[in-house]
Amino acid sequence: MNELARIVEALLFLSPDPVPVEGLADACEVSEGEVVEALARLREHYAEGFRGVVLREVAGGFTLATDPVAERAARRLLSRPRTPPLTQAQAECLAIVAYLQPVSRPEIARIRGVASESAVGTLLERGVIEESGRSRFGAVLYRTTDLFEKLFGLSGLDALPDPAAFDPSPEEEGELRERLLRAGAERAQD
Amino acid sequence: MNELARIVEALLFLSPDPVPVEGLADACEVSEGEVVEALARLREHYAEGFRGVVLREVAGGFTLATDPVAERAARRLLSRPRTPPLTQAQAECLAIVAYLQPVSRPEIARIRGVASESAVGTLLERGVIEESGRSRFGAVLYRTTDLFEKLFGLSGLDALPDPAAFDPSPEEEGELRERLLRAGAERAQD
Amino acid sequence: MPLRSLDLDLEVFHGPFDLLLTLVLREEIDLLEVDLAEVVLAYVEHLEKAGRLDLEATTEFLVLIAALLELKSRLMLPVEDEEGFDIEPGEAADELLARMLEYSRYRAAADMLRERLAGEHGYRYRSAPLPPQLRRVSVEAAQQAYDPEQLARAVGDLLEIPPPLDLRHVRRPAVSIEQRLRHLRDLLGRRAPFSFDEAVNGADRLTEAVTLFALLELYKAGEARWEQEEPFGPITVTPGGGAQPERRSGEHRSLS
Repeated sequence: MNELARIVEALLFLSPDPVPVEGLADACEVSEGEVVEALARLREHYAEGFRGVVLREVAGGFTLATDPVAERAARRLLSRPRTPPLTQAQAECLAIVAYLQPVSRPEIARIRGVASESAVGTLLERGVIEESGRSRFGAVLYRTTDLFEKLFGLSGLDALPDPAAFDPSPEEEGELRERLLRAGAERAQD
Repeated sequence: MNELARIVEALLFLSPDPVPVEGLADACEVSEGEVVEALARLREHYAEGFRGVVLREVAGGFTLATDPVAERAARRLLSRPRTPPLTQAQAECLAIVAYLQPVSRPEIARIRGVASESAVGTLLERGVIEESGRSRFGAVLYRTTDLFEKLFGLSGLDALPDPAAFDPSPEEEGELRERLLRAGAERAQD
Repeated sequence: MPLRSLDLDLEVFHGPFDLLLTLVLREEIDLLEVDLAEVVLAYVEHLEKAGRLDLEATTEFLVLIAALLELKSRLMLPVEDEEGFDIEPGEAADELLARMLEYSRYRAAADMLRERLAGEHGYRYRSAPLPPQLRRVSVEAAQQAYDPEQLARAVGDLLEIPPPLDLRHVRRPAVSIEQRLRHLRDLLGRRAPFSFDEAVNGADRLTEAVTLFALLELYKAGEARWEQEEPFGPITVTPGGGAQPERRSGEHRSLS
């Protein structure tokens, strides 16, 4: 490991947040190209599956994190509880915010078909979404935070998969439509 | 590196304080002898002079720390003052402190016509103003700091620009402090 | 008032409002059988009990109830096309389908996020305080980031004394409630029944509005009754049974 790689390693170790390449280049007084090269060397050292600590690219920067191999022992040592998984309602609200941000709560409710204040409140409390101004009708708008990207291991919002991939197949859609039309026709006969 | 060494590495990475061998053995659910062996393996990896992070035995425990090689870059990355644009409230509070120092918070509030806790708090936190004793009435007094002069590119307080160029009613009589207080009292009446 | 605490007790559905549209979208409840007016009444009652208006929750309710109303009104239109309706038979189904598809997209995205979070679970980030020597902001590393003129300008703003408010354009209203109350009582005493048009007889809109307000006051006090056969039709005013002339002098003080 050359000196620059050592310095970059130390910076990632110290910094509480992921550091973007520009930030590292600035701090080390070298070019971004040199930082990218140093990161490549570091990546060799921190190849997943060999070490207890891994190099990750999340929330628009680089950071070190522990490998899941240590999860059980880490919980015993730090006696910090697991972060609870998301409920279905929370996950739906988060998905809508992630894809449509900035988005208001009434809009979330419109899509989900249920009022969503409790789920949105929990997401705010857990710091994965935050307020982001107001719509022209005065409703608070929400967006995701860096913590969201960090917790979900996303290098950035553009790392989210295309939502069209989640749409039902044309066959499924046709079937659903068929069912709805049948239901409508039955009603008309009553 | 075997799995136990990986886990020990992860634990030392996460823990903000040195961890004694017993603590590590407990968390990993292995004997202390096994932990000592794992630490020996880790020490090979973290031999001083080769990495940005080193393994240290301090205060009855083991810990990871950065190598001094990164000191300068770390200072540049992490000790850098935060300088987001000032809000109007912050600019007003800072201007009052800069031109009238030392000045108390109640006086700042009287001049601005609104309570100014949050803005003054932010300025304190960013290190551009600091406490400077107490007034005769016991209120904390504030003055600007060296960092303030540096961030505003001022060679000293006497290099502050003359507010006369922005004075809306230059014909008014009185000292700056007196006039600011008078204007504040007028505003407060609305 | 949180929407989730709105409990409904309808003929076809008992439970929180939250659940209603979900069940409708999942076709577990027939929207045609849901009395939406009941839902609105329950909400208004709830608002009244709460005593304050949570704008966000109310907007949410309006959005949801509007969606339900729209869906229901479409479902209620006859499927066999009659003249005057240019809505295709399948349109209600299309509307519902579009909503269900949009929702299913985000439900699938939600599953993806949950899986992703579960997969990330073992990764932990370090959150240790900085070593003491790095905690202090270093003055040497600081570079100019602000324009000192900003401070002088802020002082200039603070020296500004606001001009006194110009109130000349605010006139005292030429029509007072007292005046219109007197006028109506006079008519009630002399010419009842009379029509509202007679009472305002060619006066301007402000006078009309204040007269209507005065009439409401008289109605509330039981001094007058009024009838309107059809929307926008003539309003006939008759004396009410509960006139209490002895209270006249003081009862409307709060309006002056």
